[in-house]
Amino acid sequence: MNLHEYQAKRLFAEHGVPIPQGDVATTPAEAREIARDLGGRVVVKAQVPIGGRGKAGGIKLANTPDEAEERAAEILGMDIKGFTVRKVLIDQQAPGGIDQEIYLAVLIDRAARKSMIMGSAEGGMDIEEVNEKTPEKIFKVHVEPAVGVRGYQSTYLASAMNLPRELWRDFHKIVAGLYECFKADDASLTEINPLVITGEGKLMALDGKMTIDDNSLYRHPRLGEMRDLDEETDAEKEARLSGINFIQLDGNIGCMVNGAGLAMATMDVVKNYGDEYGCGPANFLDIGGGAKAEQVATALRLILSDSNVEAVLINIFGGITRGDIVAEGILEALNQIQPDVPMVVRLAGTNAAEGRAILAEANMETAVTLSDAAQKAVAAARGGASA
Amino acid sequence: MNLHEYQAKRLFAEHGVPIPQGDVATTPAEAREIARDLGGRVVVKAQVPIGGRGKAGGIKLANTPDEAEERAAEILGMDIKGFTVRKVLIDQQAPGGIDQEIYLAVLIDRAARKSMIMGSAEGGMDIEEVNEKTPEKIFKVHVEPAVGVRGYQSTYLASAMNLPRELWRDFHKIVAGLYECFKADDASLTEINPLVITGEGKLMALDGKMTIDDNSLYRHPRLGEMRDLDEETDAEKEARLSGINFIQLDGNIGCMVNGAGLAMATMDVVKNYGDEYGCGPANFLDIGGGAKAEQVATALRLILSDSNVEAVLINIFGGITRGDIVAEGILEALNQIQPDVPMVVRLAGTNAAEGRAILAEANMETAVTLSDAAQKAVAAARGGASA
Amino acid sequence: MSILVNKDTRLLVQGITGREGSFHTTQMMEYGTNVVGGVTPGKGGQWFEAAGQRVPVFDTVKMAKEATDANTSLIFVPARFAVDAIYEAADAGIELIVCLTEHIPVLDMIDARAYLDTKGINLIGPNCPGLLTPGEAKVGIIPGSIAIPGNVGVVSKSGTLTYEVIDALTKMGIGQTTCIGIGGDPIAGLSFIEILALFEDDPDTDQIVMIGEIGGNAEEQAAAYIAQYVTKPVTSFIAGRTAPPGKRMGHAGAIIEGKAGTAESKMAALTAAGVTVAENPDEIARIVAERMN
Amino acid sequence: MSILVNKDTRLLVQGITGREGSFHTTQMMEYGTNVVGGVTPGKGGQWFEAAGQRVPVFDTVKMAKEATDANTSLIFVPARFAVDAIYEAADAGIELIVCLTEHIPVLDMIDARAYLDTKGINLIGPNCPGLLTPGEAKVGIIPGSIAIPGNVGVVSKSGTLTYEVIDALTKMGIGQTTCIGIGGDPIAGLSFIEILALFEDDPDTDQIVMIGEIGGNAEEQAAAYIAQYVTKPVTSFIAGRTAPPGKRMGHAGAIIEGKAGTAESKMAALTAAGVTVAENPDEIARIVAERMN
Repeated sequence: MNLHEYQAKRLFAEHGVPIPQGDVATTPAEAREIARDLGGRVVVKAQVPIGGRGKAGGIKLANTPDEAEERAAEILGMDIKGFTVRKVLIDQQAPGGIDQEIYLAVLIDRAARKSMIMGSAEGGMDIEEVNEKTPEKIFKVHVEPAVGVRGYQSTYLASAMNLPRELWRDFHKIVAGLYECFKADDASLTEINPLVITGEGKLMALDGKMTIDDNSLYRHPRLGEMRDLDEETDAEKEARLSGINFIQLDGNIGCMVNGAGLAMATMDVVKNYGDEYGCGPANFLDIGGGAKAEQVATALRLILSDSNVEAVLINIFGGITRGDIVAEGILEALNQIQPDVPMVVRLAGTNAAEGRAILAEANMETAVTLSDAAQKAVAAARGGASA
Repeated sequence: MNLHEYQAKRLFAEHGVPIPQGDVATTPAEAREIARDLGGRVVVKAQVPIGGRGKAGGIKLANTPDEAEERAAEILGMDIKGFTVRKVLIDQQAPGGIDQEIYLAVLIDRAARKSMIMGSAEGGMDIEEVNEKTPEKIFKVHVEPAVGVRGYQSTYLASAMNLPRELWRDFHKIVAGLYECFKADDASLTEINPLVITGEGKLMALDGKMTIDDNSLYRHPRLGEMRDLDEETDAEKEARLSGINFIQLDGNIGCMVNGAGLAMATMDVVKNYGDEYGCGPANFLDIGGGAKAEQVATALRLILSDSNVEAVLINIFGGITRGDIVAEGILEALNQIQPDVPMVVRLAGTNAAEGRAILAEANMETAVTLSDAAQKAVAAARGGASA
Repeated sequence: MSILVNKDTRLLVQGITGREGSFHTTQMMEYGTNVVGGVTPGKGGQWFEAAGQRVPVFDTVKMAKEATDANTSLIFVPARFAVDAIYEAADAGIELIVCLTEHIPVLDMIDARAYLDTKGINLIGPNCPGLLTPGEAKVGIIPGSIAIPGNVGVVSKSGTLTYEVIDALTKMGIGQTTCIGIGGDPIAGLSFIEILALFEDDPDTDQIVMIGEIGGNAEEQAAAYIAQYVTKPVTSFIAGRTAPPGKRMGHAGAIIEGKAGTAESKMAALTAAGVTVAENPDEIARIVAERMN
Repeated sequence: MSILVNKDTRLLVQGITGREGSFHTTQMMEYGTNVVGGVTPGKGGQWFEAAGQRVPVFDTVKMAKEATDANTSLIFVPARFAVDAIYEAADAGIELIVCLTEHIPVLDMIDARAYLDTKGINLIGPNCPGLLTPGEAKVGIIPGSIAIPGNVGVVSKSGTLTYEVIDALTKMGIGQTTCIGIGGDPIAGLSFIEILALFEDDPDTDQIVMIGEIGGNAEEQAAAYIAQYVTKPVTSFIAGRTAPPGKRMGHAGAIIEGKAGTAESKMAALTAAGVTVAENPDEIARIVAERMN
């Protein structure tokens, strides 16, 4: 789960990371009021959980409350990479201006199996670009699980990044705070870009990004409440609530599969056979184990809520659950939903033949291999398109 | 630093350990008032940092506020193993009486180099006695530093101690809380004896004992403030404040030594040669490095504040600091203090001969070996006793 | 022969009395796995009965280990208790821990894996289907009916996709030494490399099938390892070529982050290491079969 | 020959610019110890000058290690920063860490020692005088002037009591291979047993002197080890026979708790293991000398 900038920064601040004074507005009038209360010059920032807001025109300066209102009016309602801006953050500008921009983040290094702190004096820009062009300007330290962040690690980063020595102590507090926040809130990323040295010679986190591990939300109820429901489609929400893994894509063949790996493989095979005809997977969908009628019905509704879908491929491997039971569940669900696009069902595994027989008897199109199923689904979609 | 029972229990309670309602009184009238506010029957408990209070008559039951006042009057001012009772804890008696007494503690297992949780269903009595007679009734689990206390560890203890299953969850909270308290406050011991099952079927910590690691007090200012200054002699306090390690013993030969190991060895040798004449060390005293005039003077004052002292043995190994410098410091200090008991100085190490020459010139009795010094000190003490 | 689990496996099931735990323990006992006991805190002293046998239930793994001398433990407990269960098995001296539980927070797994490493204990999973040595031991939920003994080692991050491959091999008469799902979480126990090393050393394994997916760089690391140390032929498939960056495909680890973790990178690395990479998963059995001749 | 420190020691001093650190670094350099650099955060780029040489100061041990290839680090920093300094040296790949700092909280040392053990790094101390291999390297504060090269290994929990014994040996013309103060804290680095094993293996060490004190059971463990593994003669003294129970005699570890940790128990165990236990410390040199003949 990605937090908004203002949420991330507030969490950082709980662990002693200095952030600009500011507040969130949902209307231009509110923006004006906040700017007036803050006094001085502000920056108006679109709150969408995606990078590249600046380039998209989602971040603008304002010298007066009037200007803040105008800029907020411009930004609110904008579409940035598919996200509608519903909130803007009004922050005080860095006091005395910005002398230097630094990059600082805590993330998980899967290869090392540790958390990692990453710093660069080349802040403010896309860190992946820095990493590609001048990797020697990025410094990394790993956090030993049994040890935590230690003073010498931030000293190393500060020394390597050549930060002014008089700021090392404050920098250590920010590094320790950012890691504490990462750890306390089960983040997979806490990032400050830029961490600036203000004209007054202080460190301040001007931007913030934070990703929370969904699996940890049971122990962080208040973080769960930070989820921005506006950023979720109705289908995604329904999927989340019914425990189905569902991700909308832009193809025309709906896929319903049990198991994430098999779901990805099914998408790949659909694309393999469909690409030359402009066909591809419309979604990733893992219905989990069992494939009971109710789950299948919910999954079908999710898939069909996308009007681009021209055919549906159901691919179920019967393991512990027998194929004939699965087939009956599918028929029951189809009976409920009555879909108006062609369906191809591929059953494999335990009692697959029996299952396919049940489906064939109900006039369903079935397949034995995954390749066969994908080819049939592509044909059905093309038939549907030309129909 | 040993805490009082009431201090220990309050700290336990901060970590979710259930304790009886109660408060501390320094006068019988206060005791009456507390008992009245608590209602019902109470127990009046002497607050001295030493075991065996019950046998010494320092713990008494009271059924009414009047009785509480009487019992408090009896206990306040008592001497228990050298400690004058200045405070009593007035606790509610366990609701419904006591069904079972359990022992539970967290301590440091030096041999395993880990913290250890120890539990026994034989609570209420001296655990060392249980350990000697029926060691199989004590159950132990070690806490892995990188892991902390886990549910399965308290499950093991509860199962091994045969606690009622309906209390396992509460027992786990108490185990976890007691360890948390141990860790958070840098204790070397947190002990509940007894942890009782009340007549109402609840777990409750009736007594509490806690020892804090003195070396950690810099990061626990509030614990440092809990030190009971009444429990310290003036000499011990002066020693603590001047960074001298000083422990009063009951012999007649004062010892001033640089280094804790050498100080113990000096005491041992004094006893070796003096025992047959009724002479022994009057104290442990490590003046630390250097032996500068001011430290020596303070140490001498501490030693001479004990009227039993009939001779003083100064034993200094000159290592980095040269023996002649040490000798001059000693003479300067003696000049300030003008002690009226005989003194023997033994210097060894770098420039020891030069140092001894300086002292001999000032008519001090000197010695070359530690055995020689101890024998001279014993002779001096005996001479002093017969003078 | 086989790797990790076999006739000598003395299996303990943590969470044996739960719904999933009891169902799958029954399946394992029916398969012939040597289940020696189970653990459910507060249910010590009960018995678990299945397949005409009964095994004791204990309050803790320590007690179970002392009574049964179990060497392997299978964890079937909910996510919020699963990490404790891993530590418990480790502290009790279990040698191989298999954790099926999904949705364990990743920072918990970082700590747990680091701890297990200091003790030299092997973990499979979490969020995995477990292991199956056909005809000897089923430790997990891989359906016993789809596998037969043979000479192909199968290792995979996936569940049902693996079953597909096993099923296809079996249908062509090709049996398996051991089939292992290592799980698709970002931080897990034994990785491809460690399993590849075991298969390489297993005299009965002649070929290896390795099924990867997007996310992380375990497949690239495996490719480097194969190039240097693995002499047996390896056939592979990487799921997720059509997955867009930044979207998590079910498994917590299956996500393309920036330029890292793409299927292309993994396929290229494997191909360069001499691995045959199938375009579709149903090609795998055919490739393996061709190699048999 | 010698153990742990010698001519190949490449020493780093953490806290080199502090009062104690600079004084003793000067002493070590004058003694001829190969000091290759120092660390003080915020003073990287400066130089430390003594004994007609100068060595660089770095901000971190990592940087110092990279520049100087130090293999040993001596810690001279205040108690509240000392544990960080130990972790820093360990993480930078230092092989032997010597920590002189006293008053480190014991729970910090439990964590630190457990961590060092997982990395296989040796620690001496804390709260110790360090090591001295006469004529080769002085790593700590044991006065160089009182020792001469020879064939007796000395290990002790104490500081000045050890100097006494070394001084007495030297005065009788008996030299030392290496003298080591392991410190008197409850939880420390290398213990008697590990040092005894090193002396046993050192071909130039012919006799061992071991000075213990009340508290803990390290001396009893050492006795058991000696009985089984040490063939060289050991002479011992245990300080604290007159110490009353429950009172800490200076060292954080020197305390008799209940019935554990008494001098009697330690002396009995050592005697039973064939160790000659001296009544007074000034007997030790005489006993060792007699054995020379």
